[in-house]
Amino acid sequence: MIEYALNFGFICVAVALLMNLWRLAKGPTIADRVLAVDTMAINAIALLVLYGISRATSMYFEGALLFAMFGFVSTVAYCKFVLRGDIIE
Amino acid sequence: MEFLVASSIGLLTMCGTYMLLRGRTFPVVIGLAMLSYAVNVFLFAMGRLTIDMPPILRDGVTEYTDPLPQALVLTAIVISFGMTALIVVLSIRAYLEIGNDHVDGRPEGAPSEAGDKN
Amino acid sequence: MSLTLIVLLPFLGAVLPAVMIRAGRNACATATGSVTLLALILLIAKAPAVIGGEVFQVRYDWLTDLGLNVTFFLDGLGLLFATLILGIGLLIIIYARFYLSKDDPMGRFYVFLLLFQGAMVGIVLSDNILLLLIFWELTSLSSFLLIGYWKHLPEGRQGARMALTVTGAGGLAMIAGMLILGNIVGSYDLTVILQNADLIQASPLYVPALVLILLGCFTKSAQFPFHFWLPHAMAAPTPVSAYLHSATMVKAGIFLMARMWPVLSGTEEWFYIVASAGLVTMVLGAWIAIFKHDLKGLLAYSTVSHLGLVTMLFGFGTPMAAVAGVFHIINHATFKAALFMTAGIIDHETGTRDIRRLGGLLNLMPIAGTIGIISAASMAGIIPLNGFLSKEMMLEEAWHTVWFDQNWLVPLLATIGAVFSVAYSLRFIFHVWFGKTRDELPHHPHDPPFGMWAPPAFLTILVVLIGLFPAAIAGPLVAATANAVTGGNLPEYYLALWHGLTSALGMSVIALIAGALILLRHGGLMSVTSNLSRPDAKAMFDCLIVKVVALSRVISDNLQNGSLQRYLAIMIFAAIAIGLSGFYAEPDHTAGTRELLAVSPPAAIGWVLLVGTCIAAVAMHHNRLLTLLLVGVIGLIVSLGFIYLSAPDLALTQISVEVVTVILMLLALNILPKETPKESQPGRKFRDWVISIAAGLGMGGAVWAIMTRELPNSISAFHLANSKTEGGGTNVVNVILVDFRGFDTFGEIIVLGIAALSIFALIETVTQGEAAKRLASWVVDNRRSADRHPMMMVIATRVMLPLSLLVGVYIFLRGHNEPGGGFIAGLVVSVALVMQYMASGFGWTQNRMKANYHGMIGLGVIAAAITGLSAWVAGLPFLTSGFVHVHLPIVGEFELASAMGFDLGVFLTVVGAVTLALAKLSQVERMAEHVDINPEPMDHDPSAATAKVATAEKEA
Amino acid sequence: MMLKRCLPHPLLSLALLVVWVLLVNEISAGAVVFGAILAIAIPLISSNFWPARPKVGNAYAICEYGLIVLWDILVANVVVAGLILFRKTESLESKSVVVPLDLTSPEAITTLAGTITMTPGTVTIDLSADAKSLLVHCLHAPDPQGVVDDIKTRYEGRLKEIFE
Amino acid sequence: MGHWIVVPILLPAVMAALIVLAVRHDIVLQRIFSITATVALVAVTLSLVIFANNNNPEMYALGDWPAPFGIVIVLDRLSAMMIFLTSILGLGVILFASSEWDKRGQHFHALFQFQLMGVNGAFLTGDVFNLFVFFEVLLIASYGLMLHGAGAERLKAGMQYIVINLTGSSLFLVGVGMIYAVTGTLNMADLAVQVPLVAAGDAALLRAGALILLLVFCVKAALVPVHFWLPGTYANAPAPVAALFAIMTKVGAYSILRVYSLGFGENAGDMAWLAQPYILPAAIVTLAIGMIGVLAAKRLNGLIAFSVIGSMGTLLISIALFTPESISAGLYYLLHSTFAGAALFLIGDLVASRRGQYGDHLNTAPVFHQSGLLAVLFFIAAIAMAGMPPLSGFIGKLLILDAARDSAFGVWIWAVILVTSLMGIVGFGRAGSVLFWKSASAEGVIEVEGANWPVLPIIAACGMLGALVVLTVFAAPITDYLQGTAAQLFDTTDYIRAVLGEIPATQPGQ
Amino acid sequence: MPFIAEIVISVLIVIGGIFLLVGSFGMIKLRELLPRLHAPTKATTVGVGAILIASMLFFWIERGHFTIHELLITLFLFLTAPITANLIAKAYLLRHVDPHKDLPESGRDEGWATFDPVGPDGYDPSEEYKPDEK
Ligand code: NA
Ligand code: NA
Repeated sequence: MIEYALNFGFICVAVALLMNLWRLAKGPTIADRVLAVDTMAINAIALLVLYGISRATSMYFEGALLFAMFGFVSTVAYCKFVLRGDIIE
Repeated sequence: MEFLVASSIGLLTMCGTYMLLRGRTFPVVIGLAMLSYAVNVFLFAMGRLTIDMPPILRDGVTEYTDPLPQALVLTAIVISFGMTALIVVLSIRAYLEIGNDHVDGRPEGAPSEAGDKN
Repeated sequence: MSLTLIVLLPFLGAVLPAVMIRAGRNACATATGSVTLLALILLIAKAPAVIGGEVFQVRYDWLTDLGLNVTFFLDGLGLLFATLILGIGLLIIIYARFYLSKDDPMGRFYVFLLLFQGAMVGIVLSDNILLLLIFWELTSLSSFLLIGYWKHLPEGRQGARMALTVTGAGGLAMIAGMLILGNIVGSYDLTVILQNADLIQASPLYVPALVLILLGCFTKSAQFPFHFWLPHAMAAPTPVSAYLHSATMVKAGIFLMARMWPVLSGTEEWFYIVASAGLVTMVLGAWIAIFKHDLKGLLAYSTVSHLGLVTMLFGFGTPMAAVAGVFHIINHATFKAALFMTAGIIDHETGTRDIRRLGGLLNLMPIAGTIGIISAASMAGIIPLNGFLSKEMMLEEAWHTVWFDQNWLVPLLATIGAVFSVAYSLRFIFHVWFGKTRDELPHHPHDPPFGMWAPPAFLTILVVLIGLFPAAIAGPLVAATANAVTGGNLPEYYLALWHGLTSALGMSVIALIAGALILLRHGGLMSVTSNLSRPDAKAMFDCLIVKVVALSRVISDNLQNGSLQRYLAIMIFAAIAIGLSGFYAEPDHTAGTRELLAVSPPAAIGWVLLVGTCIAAVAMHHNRLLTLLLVGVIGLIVSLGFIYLSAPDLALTQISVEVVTVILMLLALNILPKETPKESQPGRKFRDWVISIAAGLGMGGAVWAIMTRELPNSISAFHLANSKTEGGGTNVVNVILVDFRGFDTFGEIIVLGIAALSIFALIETVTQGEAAKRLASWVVDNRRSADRHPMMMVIATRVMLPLSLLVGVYIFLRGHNEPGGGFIAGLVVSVALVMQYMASGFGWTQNRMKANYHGMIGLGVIAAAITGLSAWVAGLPFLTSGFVHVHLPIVGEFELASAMGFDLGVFLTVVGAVTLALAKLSQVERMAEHVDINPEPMDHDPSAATAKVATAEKEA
Repeated sequence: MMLKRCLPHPLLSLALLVVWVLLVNEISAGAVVFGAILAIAIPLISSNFWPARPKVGNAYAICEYGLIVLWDILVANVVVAGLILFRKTESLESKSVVVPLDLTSPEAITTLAGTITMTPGTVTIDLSADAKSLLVHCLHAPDPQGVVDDIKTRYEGRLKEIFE
Repeated sequence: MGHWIVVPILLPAVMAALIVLAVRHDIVLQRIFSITATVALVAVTLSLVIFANNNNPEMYALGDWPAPFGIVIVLDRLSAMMIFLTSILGLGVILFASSEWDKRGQHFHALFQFQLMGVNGAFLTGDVFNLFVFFEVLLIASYGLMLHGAGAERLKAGMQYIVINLTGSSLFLVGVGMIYAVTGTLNMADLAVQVPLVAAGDAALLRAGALILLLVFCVKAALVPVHFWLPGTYANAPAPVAALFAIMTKVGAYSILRVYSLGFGENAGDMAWLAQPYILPAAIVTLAIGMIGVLAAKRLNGLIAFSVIGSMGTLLISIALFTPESISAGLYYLLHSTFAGAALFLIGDLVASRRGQYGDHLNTAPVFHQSGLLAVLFFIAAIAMAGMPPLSGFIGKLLILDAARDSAFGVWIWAVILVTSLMGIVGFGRAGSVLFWKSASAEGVIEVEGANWPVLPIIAACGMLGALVVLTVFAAPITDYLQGTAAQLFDTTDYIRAVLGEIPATQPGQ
Repeated sequence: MPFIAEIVISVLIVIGGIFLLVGSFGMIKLRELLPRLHAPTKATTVGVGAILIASMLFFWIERGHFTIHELLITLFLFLTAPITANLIAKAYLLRHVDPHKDLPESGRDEGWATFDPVGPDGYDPSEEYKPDEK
């Protein structure tokens, strides 16, 4: 049963990712695009955790953790760029 | 699966090459980045594809994917990161010095300086 | 030994004039003269033995495998030429002391002269044709310096270059010829080659060798059609002309023909090439000489003509003709050197060499006049001077020569040559020394100092003495020389003034009369010939060089047009082409048999995402920020792919690198234009797409072919098997990185370190020049938020710093056994630090940074190196690792591996490099944005305001 | 004094210890000892970046606040999911509201702003320059003042208790 | 030889790190460190050459892992000679730079030492992927050095240089990857064992991979049509760096020689002498293009740069013939052209820096200081580069012509070498005449600040010329060594035995 | 493994999946950035949260070892998501929102931080706002 649930989960995440891509390409504002990428990172984390369950391994946990951390940093960097141009000032 | 990977590598190579052939530094850097994705995955794929056999030794597990290409790709990623950093800074530096970001340091259509250069 | 010394002396002595010039011009000349004199004495000491038939030889091994050795030999031919070179050289040295003016750098002149002399002696004494080639080219080089000695004169420079080009080209052809010759014989030793005439002439390579060697001879000796450079070399100072262009350099070609005569002559090819070239040169040179107004020009073409004469004689291929040739070499050297020196005297005294402006000089300078007239008479072939003797012999030989089945042709042409020769010689005598004295000369001429007229006078005495007593004075030398030239087949002959009424005498008389007639009608002929358009060799040569250079520029500039896009396109095309050519060179293209993996839904979705992102990235690449975002997404998908395909380490590394790259690119993008202009022409786009698609298909095809095949037995089986037991880690990738292939990683961190140092260096210079100006006048190109350090971000990143450090430590420690390691840990920590910079600003963060990034890079490399070197203590190779399992109370058992020390080096280098690069790069931003560094972490700290109020209240 | 020098931020150290245990994913003596070492060392290393020691109130208040927020998140998630899925976008009454603040500590303000964002339906989009009011965007707020009151009573009061 | 084999790599690496760590603010200390280290490097590499001359190849297994599983570095006659050459050249360059150049930017000495490390590593390594790593080390150090001191022209040229080489690095990975994918090994000696055993169905992939790798080496070696990076890079690099780069092209040539004689040489079955049909024609064209460039040059640095291309053409012609004679001839020419190119760049810089605003433009300018001395140096270097006697260039060309005699391309090779020699003579003659003679017809004297007697640079330039003299005078012992080297390259058994122990039987091992 | 646990885990996964989907769907459906900003919070909180709890339960019950590190990801997300949303919103405000017309007054002397720096060089109301499409 978990397997079915996982497949459902995979499909949800996959469709979500495609929707994110759509938003990323469509925009219209740069803020929309950054939001789309940020959400992609969130979805990717979910994907990794789901994959970890399906493979019954915690090997991918660090991946998820780093996705969380670095997804945040790059989103912040993009926003800071839009806001101030200079991201380290 | 193999087809997906092969076509992805091909696509990345194609897009990277196209960007690499543009006339401005920024797309060239982007092109190089895309090319290095392609090449890294290419090198990785030299160990063939496997699913869920990471080369982390576990008791009772005997089948692992080929770890060597992974190690090579890691080295390649780090090196290309260093290279990218340098070329990014160079493109700023050149832009500031020359006043445009054309890869040849002159806007398209401007007369060739090849003669003077040599 | 002394033979070697004869060659070496001029080279070694070449240092002397450069040093002695400080002691004055006389000392300089004396030193130079002594060198030559010493060499001459050494030579003459051997003369009796050589004339007696002895051959001296000396050999030092140099490059035996190639057959290039330092071997010299002295036979009659060598003796004759060496004597001429050193003897006339000595006279020239004396003459030049008085000829050169105070402004001329005399030391340099003598240095060049001695170098040249050494090279010439080297040619004539070499017993190895490769060694001979070396000296041969050295004469080209040193004569280049001598001809261009007066470097302020454009004629001098051009003449020098022309001489170098023509003789250099000939020399190169000769290299080929000599190599062929040496290969036919199996030795490059002349003495060996000279004994293998049959072998050489029977070889199919004889003709190419002959032609190539003759090209060298003809160019050097100014034979038609390479005669044109010689007159232009006359821009050199007269001592140079007298030396190089009468006695020595131009005789080098003649020498070589004489030297090779025993093995190369006697064939049809030799006869038709050499004799014809000589004949044509003789007649043509003499004809042109008649109409030269420049004294040295006249003498130059006369030289061309006489060289043609000798060449023709050697070309006849008969021993008797060879004897005549040898004899004429001696005679020509004496009278022509004397004539050149006389011309120099005239130029020196009158300030002009234009025959039209000269006349009646005999009265003003009787000594020089006597010398000049006698020498010129010898040149004309007038009895009883030495020129007459050898010309008679030449005419005699010509009389017997059948050319293209015509027995009258050569005698006729030889006579015509003699006629012209008489004409210009008489012109030299009558138009210069006799006739009306001119008043409008730049200087008032009188006889020069003794030192200047003595050398030509000495030669003129020889001219007369040889003429009168040929057998006594020149006989032994001629015999010895001719014996060497003919390879011992010396015919019966005797040198004498009178041979009776021979056909040759008749031709001589005709020549004298006709020559005089021509001189009488000179004015008329002059106007006729000046209306004829003669091909101007110099103009043609210059035009050729200009055209060649222009063509080179067209080729070079069109290939090397400065366009990176073209270079890359060519390179990528080449890669595709060479890859495909290799692939299709093999016959077997069977498809692989490896079982393929099934496509899972997440994988398919990932693929769709990747395709979509790639297309979007290219389609929208004009918007740079968007491109960057899209490329970031590609990185994300690739990382996910790595995880899916069993490569967690790769995924972690990829995602960490990704974010640092993004930060870096954003820093860059703030300075760079935000848009890429649409400037590619459709044709260019089409080309690029074709190349790109080919590249994509190639890569995709290759990887498909590989992935569908089985993996061969790989060395990685060893890694899997030994990772835990020998390497002490279960993460095989990490063990490979820090242990099995730690040396790669050592190099890799150095790459990172260098990148950071280079970035630092590159930005350090931004404060100078154009870049600083641009930064100073930078205009912020879009709207800026007022909020420099948003409070929420400051607080959140402050919390994240210790957390990230903890994660960094975690990733570092587990790397040996689980995904992670020093590199990823380093990036995590760097990013945590960079986040502080981003949130709280550069000023605040930098003030709180204790670490020195430069130092960290150095320390990291050294830490890795020391870890590796510690194995030396145990006598093991660099980077040999060790590990122990430690058991501590409470903590339990854990492993300590030396590889961790190495990984620590990696970690330090990464942190140092990343933070150094990013922090330094941000310096450019601050210069551009013109904002001050904000030392506060937040723009406005609400608690600080409250605190202030509270303190104020308390104080109140 | 010694303790203060070695443990400049005890709460942070505790948090780090917990995080370490979470990271190594096992509760063992070894993990705790090593975690404790790091929990002391890291704040010392990074103490430069923690200029002031934020005041943090009692554990009970923190727990209570956490549970309330969690519950709100759960409830609001369902509500907002409903809005997204079943409401026509035109009929959503999106607007920005201003929440004046009594909090003064930056940590407290940040926590409040974060809470507002994490509970679906509201997003903190800006602060006033003097950090005395929050600009909050509501996805669907027929009663803006109700939202402001909710925030002030449910969250701000408790945060004031914790941080000040 | 034990640990000494790895010293040429470690010594500069550690020295560079120390310079960065300890003395980066003190230029004098940096010079002392840097020069001392380079002198020590010369001593070490010299003793390695002596060792290699008397012994079979020796392996050093890093990390004590048996080959082919770990990385090995191998000292044989070729690698010993190349590192010795590098250190001698390095000494000249660092002396030259230590008078003034090293102050024009940051980190010159550290980058320089790293550069030596990279080059030495590339010469010593016996592992294909490790070769990639050292390529990257030497490349990135060269980027830093090339951009040293910045300036618009240099930045433009640097951009092209770096982009092309980054593309090249990508191709390197593709090539190495394909070779690994088919043979399962990265060790060069093991490769030599595995290549003949590759299944017929995999041969096409192996060949394609090996050829792509060849192209990468050709980029480094500046072979037509992938030579375009060189003129701009060399002409615009700081002079001592350009001089140091004389060894960079040789790294490409070395790699071709090493990989395609060991892995794809005589014993490679179907793959034997894989590289030859590609590089021989390319090398001939390269020589022609280089010398056309020499004729076309309007600036001295461009002229020198194109002459370097020409010399690479000559060198690769002889390598591409792949006979023992041609390879020893080529190696002799390699030694020669390295020093000749370096000498020319150093002397060219001394000239240009004294010509003030005229710089290295080949146009008439007034007399400059020390033009007499510089004319002599230039003349000597130019005749060496043009291959005129009596210096090593001539001997090198003779050796190559002699070795090319029996080639199917012999006539072409002879013709092109001889004709291009003439072009070289004309080109250098024109340049020298303009720089040193024509100046006499212009008014005045150029005064440039600080153009006094630069002792170290002159010593360095004379040292490079001195090396040419040594090559000439001691041609016999040197060619003896080189013949031994070529023989070693042809009989690969010693090398393979040194790395793998006993040569494995025909079964694919491990 | 108890059936009930299996059901719980499956339900959690399904819930997580649905909320992830809703989050991204909202981003597609909603018309402007500010409303869109609300959607991903579902993914971050309940979406990822439910899946993480499922993972913890799965490893605990199914594999028998107690894993807690999933909490760390939740912690991280809770810490970072508000910052991200705040910055994205600010970026949007700066480029596309007129602080005078479209935003309520801050009720303080100073305006909103994105537009109004603290101190004397504050925002000049006379300066007309121009939307910037870059
Ligand atoms: Na690494
Ligand atoms: Na919310």
